[in-house]
Amino acid sequence: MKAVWKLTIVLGVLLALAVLFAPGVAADSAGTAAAAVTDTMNTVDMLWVALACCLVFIMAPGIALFYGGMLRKQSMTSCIVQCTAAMAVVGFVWIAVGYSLAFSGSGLVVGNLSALLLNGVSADGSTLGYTVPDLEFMLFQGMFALVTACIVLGAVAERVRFPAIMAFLALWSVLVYAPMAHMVWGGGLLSTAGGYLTTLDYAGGTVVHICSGISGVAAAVVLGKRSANTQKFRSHNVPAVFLGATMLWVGWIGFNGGSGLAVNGQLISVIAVTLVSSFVSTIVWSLIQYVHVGRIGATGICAGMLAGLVGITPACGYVTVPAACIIGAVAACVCYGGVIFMRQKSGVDDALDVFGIHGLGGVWGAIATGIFASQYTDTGGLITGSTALFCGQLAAVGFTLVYCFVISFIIMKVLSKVMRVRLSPAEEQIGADIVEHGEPAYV
Amino acid sequence: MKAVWKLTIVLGVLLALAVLFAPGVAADSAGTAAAAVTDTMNTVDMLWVALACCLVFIMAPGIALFYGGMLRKQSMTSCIVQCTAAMAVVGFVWIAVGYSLAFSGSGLVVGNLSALLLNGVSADGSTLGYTVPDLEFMLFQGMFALVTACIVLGAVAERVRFPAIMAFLALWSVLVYAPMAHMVWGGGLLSTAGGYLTTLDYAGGTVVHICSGISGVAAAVVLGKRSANTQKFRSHNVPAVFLGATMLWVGWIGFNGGSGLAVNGQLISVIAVTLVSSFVSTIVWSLIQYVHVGRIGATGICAGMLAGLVGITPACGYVTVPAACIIGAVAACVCYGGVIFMRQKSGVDDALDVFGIHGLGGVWGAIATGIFASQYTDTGGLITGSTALFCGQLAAVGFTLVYCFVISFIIMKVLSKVMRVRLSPAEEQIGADIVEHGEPAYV
Amino acid sequence: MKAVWKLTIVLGVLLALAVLFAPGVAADSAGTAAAAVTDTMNTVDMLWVALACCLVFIMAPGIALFYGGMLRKQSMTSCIVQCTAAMAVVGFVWIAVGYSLAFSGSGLVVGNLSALLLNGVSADGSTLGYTVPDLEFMLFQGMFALVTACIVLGAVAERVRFPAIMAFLALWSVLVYAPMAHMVWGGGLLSTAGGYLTTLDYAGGTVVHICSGISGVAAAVVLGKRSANTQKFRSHNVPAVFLGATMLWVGWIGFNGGSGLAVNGQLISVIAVTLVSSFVSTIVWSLIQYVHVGRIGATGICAGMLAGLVGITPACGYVTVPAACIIGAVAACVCYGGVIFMRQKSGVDDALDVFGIHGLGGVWGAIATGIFASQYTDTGGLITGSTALFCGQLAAVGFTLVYCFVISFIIMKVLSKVMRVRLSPAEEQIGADIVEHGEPAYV
Amino acid sequence: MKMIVAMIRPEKLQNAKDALAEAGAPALTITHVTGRGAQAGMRFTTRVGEFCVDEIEKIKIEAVVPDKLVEPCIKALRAHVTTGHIGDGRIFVLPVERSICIRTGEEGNP
Amino acid sequence: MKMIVAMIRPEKLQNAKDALAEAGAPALTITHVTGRGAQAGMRFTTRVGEFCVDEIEKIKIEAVVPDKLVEPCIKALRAHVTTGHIGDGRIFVLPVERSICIRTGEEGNP
Amino acid sequence: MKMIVAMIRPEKLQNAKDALAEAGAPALTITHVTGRGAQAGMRFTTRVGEFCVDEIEKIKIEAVVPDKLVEPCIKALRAHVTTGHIGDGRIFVLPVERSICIRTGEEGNP
Ligand SMILES: Nc1ncnc2c1ncn2[C@@H]1O[C@H](COP(=O)(O)OP(=O)(O)O)[C@@H](O)[C@H]1O
Ligand SMILES: Nc1ncnc2c1ncn2[C@@H]1O[C@H](COP(=O)(O)OP(=O)(O)O)[C@@H](O)[C@H]1O
Ligand SMILES: Nc1ncnc2c1ncn2[C@@H]1O[C@H](COP(=O)(O)OP(=O)(O)O)[C@@H](O)[C@H]1O
Repeated sequence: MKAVWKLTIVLGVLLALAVLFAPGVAADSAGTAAAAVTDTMNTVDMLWVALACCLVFIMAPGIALFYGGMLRKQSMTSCIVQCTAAMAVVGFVWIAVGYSLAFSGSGLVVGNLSALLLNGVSADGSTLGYTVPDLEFMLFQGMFALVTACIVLGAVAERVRFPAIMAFLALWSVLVYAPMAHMVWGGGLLSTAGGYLTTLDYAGGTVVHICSGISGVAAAVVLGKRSANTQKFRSHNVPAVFLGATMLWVGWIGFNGGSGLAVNGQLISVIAVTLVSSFVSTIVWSLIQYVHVGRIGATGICAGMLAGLVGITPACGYVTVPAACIIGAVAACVCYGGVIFMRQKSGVDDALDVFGIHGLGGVWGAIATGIFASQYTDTGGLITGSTALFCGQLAAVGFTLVYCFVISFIIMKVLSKVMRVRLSPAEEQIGADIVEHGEPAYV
Repeated sequence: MKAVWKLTIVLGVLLALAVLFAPGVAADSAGTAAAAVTDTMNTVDMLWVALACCLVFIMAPGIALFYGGMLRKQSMTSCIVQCTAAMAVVGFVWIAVGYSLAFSGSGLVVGNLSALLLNGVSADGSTLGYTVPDLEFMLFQGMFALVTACIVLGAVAERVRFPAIMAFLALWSVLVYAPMAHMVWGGGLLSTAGGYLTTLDYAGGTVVHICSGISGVAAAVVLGKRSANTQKFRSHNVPAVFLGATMLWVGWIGFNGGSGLAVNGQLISVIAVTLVSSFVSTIVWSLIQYVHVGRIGATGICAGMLAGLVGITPACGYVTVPAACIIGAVAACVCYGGVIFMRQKSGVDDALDVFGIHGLGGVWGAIATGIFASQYTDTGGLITGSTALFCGQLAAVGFTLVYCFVISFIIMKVLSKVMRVRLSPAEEQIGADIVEHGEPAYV
Repeated sequence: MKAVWKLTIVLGVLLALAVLFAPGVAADSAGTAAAAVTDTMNTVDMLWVALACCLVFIMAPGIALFYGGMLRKQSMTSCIVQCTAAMAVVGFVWIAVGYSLAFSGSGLVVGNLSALLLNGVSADGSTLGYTVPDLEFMLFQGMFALVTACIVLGAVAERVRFPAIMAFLALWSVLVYAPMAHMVWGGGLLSTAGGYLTTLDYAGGTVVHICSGISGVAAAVVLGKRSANTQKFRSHNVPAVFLGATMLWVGWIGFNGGSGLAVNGQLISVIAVTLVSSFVSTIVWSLIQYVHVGRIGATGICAGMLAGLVGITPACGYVTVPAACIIGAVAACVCYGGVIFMRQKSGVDDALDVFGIHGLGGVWGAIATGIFASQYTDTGGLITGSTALFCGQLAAVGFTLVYCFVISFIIMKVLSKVMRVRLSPAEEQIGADIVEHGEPAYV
Repeated sequence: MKMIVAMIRPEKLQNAKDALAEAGAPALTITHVTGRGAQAGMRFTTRVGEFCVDEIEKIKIEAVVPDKLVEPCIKALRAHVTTGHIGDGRIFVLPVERSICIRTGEEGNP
Repeated sequence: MKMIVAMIRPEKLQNAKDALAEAGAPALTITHVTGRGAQAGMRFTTRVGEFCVDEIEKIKIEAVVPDKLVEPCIKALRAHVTTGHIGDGRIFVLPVERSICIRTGEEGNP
Repeated sequence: MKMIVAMIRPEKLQNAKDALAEAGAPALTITHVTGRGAQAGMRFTTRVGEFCVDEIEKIKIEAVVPDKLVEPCIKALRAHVTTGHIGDGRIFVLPVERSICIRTGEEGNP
């Protein structure tokens, strides 16, 4: 009976909410029986972006499996629930507020609130000058927000409390991610369009990778380390790690490829350099690992593959295949070194090497764009003899590192004042699966 | 030697079969070297529907993992074999008979047999007025048949015998699914085109979800409950549950999106409302679960996500984003209550909450369509001030519940007279993996 | 400190490499800001082939899970690392050399080296007369190289040493795969275009399946058998097997469908016959297994499904739905018999039935093409009353079996002289996961 | 001091734990095992003949208890995990010579 | 009554089960364990030096048998699970004081 | 001859193995178990009240050693696996009557 009452109450609240929404409920295009797209829309591009959404979408559960498999088996359910909830929460916040902040208006740091709850975001035409409708652009960008949020989870795994990380991500997606997206892609401070810097970020080197890496570190710093015992465990489920990694791999084709929002020669080039970079970085990482520890493990080789993908992300639209080989090779070196540094020297317990791979890989990728950009762009990198882009990239990297770290740190710090943000040692030992979610991942 | 003989016999039978088929073998378009599509075909739409087939296709194995992971580990292989075999059997029956019954001719309840074994179903043109060829439409609809059949498996899991459920599904796909598809989408009794009712079912709220949910219940009623001990176990493999759920999630984009058979603004709107509804229902389900039991588990949050997807299915083509928020939120409440009711009060052992989620979610979705439909359609719901649709939806729901329950019940009842349809308690205890398939899922 | 030095050295080498590449780095189309595709390109076809690349791409990790799950749990990591590394190595070799050998120039057996490292392979136009750019064609073909290499791994699993199989695959992809691709699809000896034989191989019956099957056997012959104890174990992870199989299943839609490089009626027909064949072969395999051993297991039913996919591969572009039923049914018989023969009579330890399924299934498929080809082609099979194709197919099969076996045998034999190619019995007992990769797959 | 080793049905684990706690012996160790009893397995038939499943999943409980608790524990266990069907399991009692608490080094008290 | 505890190679499990059944002791419990013997593990070399694998998968069989069956069981086991290579495992015999059938409460008969 | 049965924290397994090897008893068998101690589990609170986790993952080590090594082994174990917190586990010593090497048939030496 009690449960029934509670449900009724919740239902009541929801119906109240419904009333609030009511004006918009039937507003968009009531009564139009036929779906006509305006002339500037291109159905091929629309189809591609829709499918790229699907590809990017599977990266989020990919991250859950990739991360979860590397943790103790007592943290698998926790990783899964965190990712699923992050998708829902960040996805909803993006639709409610984030998109508007990022892509409406032309502020330096954020846009405005004119597209709250997708108000006026059309499924049939584009106000942004693309060949896909605004609503689709919103979806594609929303997928990026999801994935970036899920990446952050890796840094704080096995110790952050579930309500705390959800609150963190909800705030972070408004205060960190949306501004970053606005600044880089929405015509803000870090975009060439903004007029302050000459920069290029094809598919999110700064917005996604540096941002998630450094935000994760900031949160991890506030939370503190896991107990030494917890840190000692090895990956409990390598097939899950591998499956997650391959979901990321194939998803990345949509991630990088979709960023052009069009089907053309550049798209083919993007896919080619993305794959080349990951192949080369897989090989180079394997060689380094073989030289260093004498063997090549599964989590290692997956990390190597990811390093190449992260590294090529900002550059993928603008570089040639040979340049992609170099970018991938160096990304493997940088990230391998980065992971070792973070684990042994940094003093931060970045549980799943988020900064080592995404942070540093993203930094290298941004720099590499400044070096190797040479096609499908007006502003070439160092190899075309121009330095403007290179400097712009350095500035953007620096700004991103500082901005995301500071804001994320503040958010987590504030949260830690108002709620318990981490598990107690006893809870950590038993594992979040049981303590927080009451559901062990395996029997 | 014996095996070889048997193989020879089987081979012989097959060759005999081959002779039977021979007339059609080379008939279709022998000798046409070039593949020309007629003018009304649209290659973009064709590509989209082909890819939507892929997306829907992965939902079937997704169901196997989602369901299997929630059972005892002694039933995992069984769940996998049942799903794979169901795909093959229902797929073949659809091609052989089902499609013809559903989409040829204009009977009230079923069509005719003119397209047996795809006779005359062209890969190059459409007789149904779509921009994709009939053969492709057949494939897309076939995927729906597969998925619906796999959903049914969840209600009878861990006790039905393998040959029995295969026989059931083969008959069911002819006697229940094909008529439902005909009545709703093939111009029959439940379609506006049929002229009897004003209804809308964009992507299968009645045909897929209510139908599978209530058919599962009917079969479960005939079979009886699992032993109390078997019911007591918890999910043996949460990562598999999660992976299956995400395969459903992303597949649903093709499921809902593909139902328009075209790339246009409505497609984008469909994808957007589908995702929004699932985000909201995930959040609402989580909140309810948190209020109710104090924690949010992985299977719970996945069920919440599914509830939103089921709820939006029939409405997705016709509602706005704010309406989708409401539909998702209510779907979470309805399904949460439904699952608890089915488990605690109904007296039916619906092993994997098929009726709680798909049945009730589908009912709510159909009603919600009658309330919120407002765009891309001529017949709006209550909020547009018209009641015809709302009444039509109620009638369609009622008819579907009765029709599918009665026929499914009869099929299973008849089967239970001619063969042993369920495992004995001893077999159930050991588990179908060993008893029926001789292959435990894990070492 | 030591590690840091090593890294520096590796970095140095890489930078040296970078200089070598430098000329090409910015060469392709520096400074072109807009991405224009030439007139003959078709963006719909481009999009389809790009997505077909994704679909084929996931087949490679699918193979890792499918194979790994059937091995002892001590070999899971090994299977995963081998597949991932094979993807990277073969992918890179394909880009560096293989594509050029296969598709540049018009030699009988191989092409030339004019497209080394994709030199001159354009993202914006086609020199081969397709409606997709050369770079995309290269990618799609590269995916086939990856998948074929991964299939080979199954024959030598659980005993080959990791460095040995990597060296083998690198050489094999140049000496066996690239020539095969050239001979069949690049205008060489085995293609109708070459003028010597009348043959058809729509999606790789000879190039992919016969080639991988017989190459695997050759390598397995050189390596020798696993210990009797290792052979005795059963599949350790059926869900992984199933998941891998379904990744193959859905991937195969891109594999067969993409081979037409275009969206048209033939594509729809290809998808339909591919699915039909797999449905029928699943059913027939199940029936045979039920008659033979009394039960239908999960690995069995997955193998049955694969048999139908392999069988239809070369024929899929040219046959009708009824013909596909026959092809699938016979494929199940052939492969079931083949697997039993290979295990019990052949004396070769083909660990994961690579020859039984892919080799013999591919042979049957090639013959079936010679029998049933009847549409979308000028050269019909036996049923159209012409024998030229049938004879050509037989000749192509014979040549492929001999060529691939001999060259693969030689490669492995030579490797076995210069390095230790297989694990010692003690290493085999402990399992490659620990001995070679230092990372057990599960805790 | 004795070690009570009980092989029980997996679904009765919670009952067993509660029973032992009530009997005054909360401390125990649980292992997932498979086993067969004196009947040497269960028989089933399939299309091609009879087959025997001789490894059934069980839970093994090990609880070291003072001598005086042995009888109550056995009673409590039997009372709570019996279904009356074959496969309910067995209880063995083994002698234990010493019992040491790792943390404190304290000995004797199991 | 004694408990025979045998650590054997996983691939010899079926042999061991058959051997014990023939020797008149079908009832047993099986656990998946890992272990190392007196050699303290197996050594392998890799590029960067030697390493030792000191946890090898084994099967532990526990069978409680009447005293008079101990010797036949050991004989039967040894006859069927020996490969002659290091790692074949060991058999331990522990005293058992009581054996109770949960279902019937009957005591004594193991 | 005695069987030392130690239930320890999973993360201390390597320490325990090293400790036993040093103490002269390298041979051992490892099982993944769950268990609860005398406190009958750990308590946590959640929104709707308190709950108790009464199955905590542990490692069970079984090592059969000659009588004279029992004390050194216990000492060595305690020295290397203690964290000082509740949950460190317990060590039991059981009598073993015979020990047979399967390969050689040699008896006595554990
Ligand atoms: N003598 C024994 N030695 C070891 N384990 C035993 C013995 N007898 C029974 N068991 C264990 O107890 C479980 C249940 O035994 P029991 O109830 O006799 O089974 P069943 O009903 O199949 O005869 C067995 O699966 C086995 O694990
Ligand atoms: N003294 C012992 N105490 C506990 N377990 C033992 C003992 N000796 C051997 N074992 C178990 O028996 C298994 C095989 O032992 P053995 O044949 O001596 O191995 P190895 O050949 O590696 O020395 C070990 O893996 C271990 O599980
Ligand atoms: N009397 C006992 N019988 C069997 N197992 C025991 C006993 N006492 C402790 N154990 C095992 O030792 C583990 C640790 O015990 P202990 O350190 O006392 O745990 P806790 O700190 O929770 O009381 C338990 O999880 C259990 O597996």
